[in-house]
Amino acid sequence: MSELTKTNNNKETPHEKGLSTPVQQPLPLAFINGEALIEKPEDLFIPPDALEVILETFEGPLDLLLYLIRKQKFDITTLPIAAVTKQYMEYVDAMMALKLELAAEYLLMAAILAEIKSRLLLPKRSDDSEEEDDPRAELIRRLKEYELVKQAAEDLDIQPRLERDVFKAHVEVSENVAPIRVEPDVSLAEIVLAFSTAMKRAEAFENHTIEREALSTRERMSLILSLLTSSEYMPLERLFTVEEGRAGVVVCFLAILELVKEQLILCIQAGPYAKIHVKLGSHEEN
Amino acid sequence: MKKINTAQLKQLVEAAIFVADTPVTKQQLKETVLNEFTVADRTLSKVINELKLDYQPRGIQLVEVASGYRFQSLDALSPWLSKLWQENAPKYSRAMLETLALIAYRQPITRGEIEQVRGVAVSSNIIKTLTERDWIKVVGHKEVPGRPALYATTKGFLDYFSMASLSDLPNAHAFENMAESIASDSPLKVLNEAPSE
Amino acid sequence: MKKINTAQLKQLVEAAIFVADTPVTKQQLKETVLNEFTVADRTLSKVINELKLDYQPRGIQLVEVASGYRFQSLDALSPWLSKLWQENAPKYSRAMLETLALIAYRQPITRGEIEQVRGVAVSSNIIKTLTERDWIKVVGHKEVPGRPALYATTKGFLDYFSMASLSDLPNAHAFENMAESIASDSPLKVLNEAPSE
Repeated sequence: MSELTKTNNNKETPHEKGLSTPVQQPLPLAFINGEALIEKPEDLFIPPDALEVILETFEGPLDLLLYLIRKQKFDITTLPIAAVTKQYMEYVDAMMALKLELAAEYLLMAAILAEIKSRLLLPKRSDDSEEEDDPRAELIRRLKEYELVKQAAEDLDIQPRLERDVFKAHVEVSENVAPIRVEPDVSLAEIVLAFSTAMKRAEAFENHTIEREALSTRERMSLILSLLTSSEYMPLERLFTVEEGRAGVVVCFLAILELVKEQLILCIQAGPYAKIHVKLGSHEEN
Repeated sequence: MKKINTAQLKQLVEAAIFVADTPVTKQQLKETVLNEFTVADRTLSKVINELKLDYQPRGIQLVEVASGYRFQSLDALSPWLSKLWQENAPKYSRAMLETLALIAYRQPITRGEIEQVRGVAVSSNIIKTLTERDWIKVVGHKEVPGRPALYATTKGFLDYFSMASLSDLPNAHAFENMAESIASDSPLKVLNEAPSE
Repeated sequence: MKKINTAQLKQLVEAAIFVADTPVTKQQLKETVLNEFTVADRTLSKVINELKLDYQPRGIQLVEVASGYRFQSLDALSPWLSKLWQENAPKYSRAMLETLALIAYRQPITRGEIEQVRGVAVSSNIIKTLTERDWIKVVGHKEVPGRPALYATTKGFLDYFSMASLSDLPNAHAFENMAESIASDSPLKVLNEAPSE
């Protein structure tokens, strides 16, 4: 009770930490209604929520043991097992009495403590030439290891962290930055092969053979189509180029005939021997 | 309200504009990062102007846009900065190559005609991709019901494959024979004869 | 390959680090924004060092984290800068931090091993949250019955905590020494074998 009162007046930060400074002050066991609860009041009524808070405050039996050791200013390396066990059992019993859902790990630790205690009580056999292992060694190792992890977690928590201590600086790109898209390379051979495959497949599935026309004619058909509009007529001769020679004129003429046949272009002649004009086949309004 | 010296104010304003998710106005700065300090409007404007000048010789600039102040990269650096977002388009599918081949060899051709030869529908995506790459274009419409577009290859297509005209396109028949004669198991050798792009 | 003068190089590197969505390495800079220039490694390092110095008195800093260089706000400004956001940064439970610390210091480590050290079960939720935050990942399976997953931290973890490598972990040395002194059969020595990211 006296310890509880004392700590309530203690204005120092309750969670001073550090491996180097073992225990200068009692650590609060839990906070209830904002008040630090330092120790289970022995003879008084224990508020059930206090123990619930205890369960939430400790990360497990090792954490609780470490707390007890620090609170009693025990030396972790000599670990007075009887005293520690007694204290530990008091908390566990209290929590069990209140039927709080106690993790199995707490009971397992109780069993470990009891076992160590009993082994220490057994008289050592004189014929043991080899030094017997200290039954506390493993527990001490675990406690030290856990204390280290606890410290590491605290150190990690104060490490500068994005979104809390530091924030990413980001800068917009100026408006004229556009993502670059690299188009795949295609070889001419791929196109030729693709054409062969498509044609062979078509021939295999259909009975009629697809006529092959001179490419130059088809190219000229495209060219003529892109020269013409559907609104204006163009004199036919403008489609021919003298520089191309006879062959060029023939190709051009064949292309025009083909386009007329497919009704892609319209040819008109006002009268005999008049100039022929062409335009794109226009869509008749119905 | 606390006082803040100009140097600290400048650091804070600078950092705030940098880390904010959107451009920030002076008003927003005063309501957030500066809300516990007494800062005259004049002082804030002065600090922002100083920052603008500080960054003038640098790769990024402090600019005022409609919704406030923000840092943005120097216009002149855009051609290189764009490379940060470079993406490689996936390789063309067989459907894409066949469509392109049919347009090349059989132009002008409608989508329906391509579908007839290929026996399957031509997806709009293929036409779109080839159009965007400036390899094909619509050269007219066929005067049949629906007036379907007629596709042809472009000058860009010829340029890509280093051809002066479509008559440079290998004769598909001859090509096939050649391919077969080289080696039945290694049709890839033919690739050597394709113009290296 | 073109030449680029140091002033231009500095502007370009500065802008690139600023506009990139994630931290960028020297290698990435060379493969993207600098890919058409001849830039010696030494020159690039020199320019980056100059930038670090340029920004030292400013509200933001150029830092190197695990996945590269990035600009971030000055640590000391966080009390005011955090006012830019309505929500506070998430707090992490002791259980989560202890689990993360164990994975960081003792990777690769199984869940069972974490539970052994902590003396309590590790909830699946913690592993899930840490994985979803991209702070930890499964790097393999231990060849013991059940083949439990082996966890390690990611670059994302180092980036988030502003570290360039695992050796930047606070007290990495103390942890290592202490671990060794505890017991010879202790599995703590694994720290040495942790992959240096």
